[in-house]
Amino acid sequence: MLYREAGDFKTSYRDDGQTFPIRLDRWGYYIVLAVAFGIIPFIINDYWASAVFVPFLIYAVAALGLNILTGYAGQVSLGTGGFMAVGAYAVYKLMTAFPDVSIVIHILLAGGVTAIVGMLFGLPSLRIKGFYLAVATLAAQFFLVWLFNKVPWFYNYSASGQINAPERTVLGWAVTGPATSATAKYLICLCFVVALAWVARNLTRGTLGRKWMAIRDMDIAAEIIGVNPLTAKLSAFAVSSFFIGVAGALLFAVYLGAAEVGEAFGINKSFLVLFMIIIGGLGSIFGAFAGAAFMVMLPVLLKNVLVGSLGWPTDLAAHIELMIVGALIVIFLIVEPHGLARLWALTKEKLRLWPFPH
Amino acid sequence: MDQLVFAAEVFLNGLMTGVMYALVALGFVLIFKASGVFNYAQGVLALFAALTLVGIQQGQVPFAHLINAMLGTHISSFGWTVPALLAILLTAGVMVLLAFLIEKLVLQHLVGQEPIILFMATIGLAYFLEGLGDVMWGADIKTLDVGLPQGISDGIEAVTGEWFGYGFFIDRLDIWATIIAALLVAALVAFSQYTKQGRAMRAVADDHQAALSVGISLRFIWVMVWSIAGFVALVAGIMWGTKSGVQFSLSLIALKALPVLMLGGFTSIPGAIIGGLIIGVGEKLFEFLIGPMVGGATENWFAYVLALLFLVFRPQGLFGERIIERV
Amino acid sequence: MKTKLTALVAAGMMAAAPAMADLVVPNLSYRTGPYGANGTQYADGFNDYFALLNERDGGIGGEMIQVPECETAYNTEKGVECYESTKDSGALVYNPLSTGITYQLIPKVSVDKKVLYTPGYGRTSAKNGKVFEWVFNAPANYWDGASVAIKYLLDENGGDLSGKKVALVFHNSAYGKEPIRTLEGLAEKHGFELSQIPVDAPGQEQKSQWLQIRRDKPDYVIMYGWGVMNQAAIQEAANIRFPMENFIGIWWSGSEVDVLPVGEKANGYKALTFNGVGMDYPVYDDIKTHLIETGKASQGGEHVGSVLYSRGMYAAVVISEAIRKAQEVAGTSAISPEQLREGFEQLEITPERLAEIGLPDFGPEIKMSCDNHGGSGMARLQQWDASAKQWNLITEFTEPDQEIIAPLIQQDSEAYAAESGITPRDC
Amino acid sequence: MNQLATEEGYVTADGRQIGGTLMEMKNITLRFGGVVAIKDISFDIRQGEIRAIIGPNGAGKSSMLNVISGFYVPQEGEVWFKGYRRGPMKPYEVARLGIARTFQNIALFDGMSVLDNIMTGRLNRMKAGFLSQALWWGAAEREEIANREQVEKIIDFLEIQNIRKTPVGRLPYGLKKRVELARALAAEPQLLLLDEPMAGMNVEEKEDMSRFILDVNDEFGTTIALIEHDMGVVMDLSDRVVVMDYGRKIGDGTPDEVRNNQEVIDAYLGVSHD
Repeated sequence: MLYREAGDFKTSYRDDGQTFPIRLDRWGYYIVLAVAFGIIPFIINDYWASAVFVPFLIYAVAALGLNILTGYAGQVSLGTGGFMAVGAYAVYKLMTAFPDVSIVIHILLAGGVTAIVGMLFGLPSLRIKGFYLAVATLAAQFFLVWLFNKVPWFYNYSASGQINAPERTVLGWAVTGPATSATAKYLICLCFVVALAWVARNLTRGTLGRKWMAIRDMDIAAEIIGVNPLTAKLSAFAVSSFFIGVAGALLFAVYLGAAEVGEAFGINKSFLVLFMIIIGGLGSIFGAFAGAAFMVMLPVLLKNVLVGSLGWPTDLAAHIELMIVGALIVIFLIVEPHGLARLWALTKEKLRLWPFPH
Repeated sequence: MDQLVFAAEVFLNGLMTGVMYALVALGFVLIFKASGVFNYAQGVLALFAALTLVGIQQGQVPFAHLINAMLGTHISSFGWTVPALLAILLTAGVMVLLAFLIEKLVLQHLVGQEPIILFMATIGLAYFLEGLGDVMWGADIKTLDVGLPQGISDGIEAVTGEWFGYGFFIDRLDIWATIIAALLVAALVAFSQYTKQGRAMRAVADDHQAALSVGISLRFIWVMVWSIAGFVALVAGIMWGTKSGVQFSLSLIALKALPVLMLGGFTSIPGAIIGGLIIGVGEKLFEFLIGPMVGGATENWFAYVLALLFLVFRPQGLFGERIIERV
Repeated sequence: MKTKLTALVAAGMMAAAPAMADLVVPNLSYRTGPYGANGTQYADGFNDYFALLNERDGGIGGEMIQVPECETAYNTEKGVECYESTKDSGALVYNPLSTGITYQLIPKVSVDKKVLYTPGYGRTSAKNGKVFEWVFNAPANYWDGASVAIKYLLDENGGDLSGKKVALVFHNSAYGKEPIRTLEGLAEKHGFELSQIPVDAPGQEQKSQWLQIRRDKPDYVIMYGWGVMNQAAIQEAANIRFPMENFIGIWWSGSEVDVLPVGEKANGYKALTFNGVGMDYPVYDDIKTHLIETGKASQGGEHVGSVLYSRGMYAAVVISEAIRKAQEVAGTSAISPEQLREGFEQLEITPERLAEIGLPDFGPEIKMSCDNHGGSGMARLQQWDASAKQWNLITEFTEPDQEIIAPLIQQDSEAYAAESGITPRDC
Repeated sequence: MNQLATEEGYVTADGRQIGGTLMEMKNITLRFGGVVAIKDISFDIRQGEIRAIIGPNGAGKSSMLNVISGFYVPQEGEVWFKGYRRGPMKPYEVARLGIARTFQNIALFDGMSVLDNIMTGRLNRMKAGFLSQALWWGAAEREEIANREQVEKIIDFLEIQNIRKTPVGRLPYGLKKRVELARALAAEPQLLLLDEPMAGMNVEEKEDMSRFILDVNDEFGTTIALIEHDMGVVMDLSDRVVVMDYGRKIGDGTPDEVRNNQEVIDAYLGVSHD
């Protein structure tokens, strides 16, 4: 009843083009922001931060990035893990080489480095399409992991090849290193997520976004109406890799604190983030968040229910968890191949018409 | 001179490894050709097949661990062993059943979806089967022995030793794998050329719509193709399982087959075989020649980079159909 | 409806917490994933020993021990989640059996004040208690292992390895790369030639590596592997007919699961170990009566007596002894992690004590102190008898070459201290 | 009755002034492997006129349109546009010269709304920098609003206001064709190419489309080249007609001239070619 657009007239194109044209949505958005910034930081503890919120926020950034490439520009990539590794190692090198520069700048620069690497590995997309491209991006995945494992310069010649994040502060608060509080971890990730989601929204609603989507929907037609496929695809790779690089930098510096490339940034990461955007919804900002939330929370939830509440042996629970995750993915695809975002949109559409069925 | 002899040995071993890769790639191609599905679960199918084979052979009780956990019992084995050949046949039966279930429960509901959705569904399937395999048969490492020989072939070592002054190492398992792969491909070709079902399969691969309009049941074809792919997975599972035991990592051989697919094209059986050979030889020779200079362990990425470079110059792969762009 | 669902989800996200009064020793295990087959046996041994103490003795010092298990799948992120979900429930000590997870936890435990016990794995330089206050890795570490292996080879060759070729086949990860510096130092000292042969995870395809070994004909091969890599390597070694008695694995490359699949041809393969193997220990009688027969053994006790089971049990033995010591020092049975740390630093496990708990000669003598968190570093060799399907101990506990290792540990721990801004404490 | 041929242009039957040459095709030959799709064809398109290319199936009309739009590069012959010879160009470069087109099998971007689809027509006019776009500040926002105003004019003109926000994938065929026309118009092209604009439409839709084409030509002065199957429509719409058959040009002139051309009649009545 309350959810209506009637009476909510737009008097300018500016209003019409805004992110949440329906008033109630706008309020919802402000409430979420208020809770995220005003309430959660005060009640969060280490467990909630480490098990749920921080990974969710970081993966949301990665999913936003991959969604730009795959969901908006239509280029399937399985190199996400490798690109996250670029971000992680870039931020590590920067942190240790210039300890006096702010970590925020380092993280952004790490994103920039990843953008360049991403463009490089995006070049084949001009010739290779579809699954061939997806498999081709695995070349980036495996090569980058090998490179970071092999060249000691990347891990400052440490004995084991592990990288450790030293302590860095923002406004006097430690955001990396062991002494970081749950609140600080959460807040720094939240700031990055909010800023980057806003940038992603801006880019996808404007000229660049239309170019990407045109290439995705029909590349030949896009080229004929004047889209240069080279710049469109490479810009998608660059922007996407920037996001993924930032996510990798946050994952290493803020969340894990220590990382080893093969373990932390292996092929499983690539698949995980791909799952997120498909379950969440391709080509949707909300979908990136929904997918990240789903894939981060589901295993924790299942584990707690199966082991914690039902008292099953952990191995059995882990195996059954695999089965449930797999089955859920299949069921999801059968029920709603366009992901949680579409499900959400359909619900809203129904609400808008409620109580009239059509 | 020594280098050359060594390189020749590496080359031969690369060919043999290539056959092993091709075995996995073959399963992908079969399914992709007939149903347009990029079946990521092929590697897990191989693992599942191998687990089932060992389980049947050793008379394991399926789901023993689950039953024990729920009922507090202590069952593990029926106490019998099944001869290898019979076990293989039974496992093939299980794979057919699995194909039927996959079609019934998954694919049937996804007809007409975009390829990426189908691809994702197979990833979900892979997770499910991995969990199922573990729950059914347990996660411990199992030894698979169906009587295939392993180890250096003395004959070849002696002969090459006489010729070059250095006896080549050729694994007898690899020789068997090559023979079996050849037989398998011959059987597949014969099947698709000379049987009614095979012809129907080819018709579907050529044109779904046209095949449907002449009364071929797509569902039957899908079940059949997945069964055959399941059987190919079983063969691959036997080979790889004999080589390095049956355990979780067996499913990761799928990753070795992907560059083969890129190179050979997703739709070509000869492509899978030639692609496998090129990748096998390429990565072994690269590791031999360049590996020592860059610190080794290049094999994981080299195959992909080779395939990538190749694709940049020939986007449709070795034997893939040429893409003509139209407006 | 929506709020109900949210509440349900929120409730599900909360980990179930054990009752606070007991001694909590979480078992961060992995029974799934690429290394699940190895992790399962270790976790069983770890669980069973504590279960035995509970059943037979009513815990330690009258306090029952709780061992909540959490599956990490050898994945660092899940490891962190497991750590966070258990740490507030009074957990005393962690033993994640993963070098990757250990590296994650090292900085965290010093903030949260938890003990991290990593026998035979983890960060080698954690032996330096001045820098790593909360981490213990007795009785031996990766570098000790490399040194003991070389010492054994020296003995075999009458004390002279000059001109010999030794190849290191290693898991191409942080773990596998650990022994390289030690071996390089030893190579220089003893004049043997070291070649490095990395194997990428998971490592079921090692043909290139073993063709190289066949061409180069090293006199000895040392392996640092884990999971399927072990058996694939032993299989390939058998395939090229590399003499098994010249092939030595680190303790993580020497369990039944590594050799059994290879069958007869694995006969003679050697591996390091720092714990005893087999069923010839009195403690197993107790395990049989108190656990197996009552159905309380982990997984029905199917792995009892295996190498990895024994090692998991050994870790539990050391932890329980440290708890005992801590109770004694603190004068209370309900100890805190800080008190447990004290217990570890004053821990002394003598051969007599081992015999007393039914495990004579099961492990080396351990004596820790404020600056030595790694014990003596002693290890011994075992050899696989394929026909009897059992491991036999073939040497006594051997001291590693501290002359090489000590400076390396000093150097690496100081580098860590500088990087993390830690001032080493005085001992 | 011959109005053709002065360089200054000519006046059509309904009294419109047609300008000089906008595009000229000189001796175009296009081959696919061994198949000759277009054989030595020359013709011109003049400023402001509606030029049709007709012919039976397989005559090479679509290939000709693809040559004009730069998607195919002919093996022989010259393409002149606005007085310059056009070398081999990428399709998107051709678009930037001021040539827009529609497609026979509708090439809309199905995942986007009608409005976004039409906005893509103006992509080449949007110049805001990356940073401005990312922050949605300054040039990007101004540009978006300015171009949106233009697009709204076209939406009004083509009477598709009520489907503005609908995803294109959900539209019926006739409307899709109209949206495609809108997208092409949004680019404000000098030359508009229409590939069978009325294929598959019913009579009513055809009438609508014809009206839009005439209005576009009339109101914006856009030069239009179109391919069409339906002879009746073509004859009513166009000022001059090129007739192709088997890759050759068999007629060129006003609709009346073409209608009386014996070769054209034969081609359409299906006189055998051997």
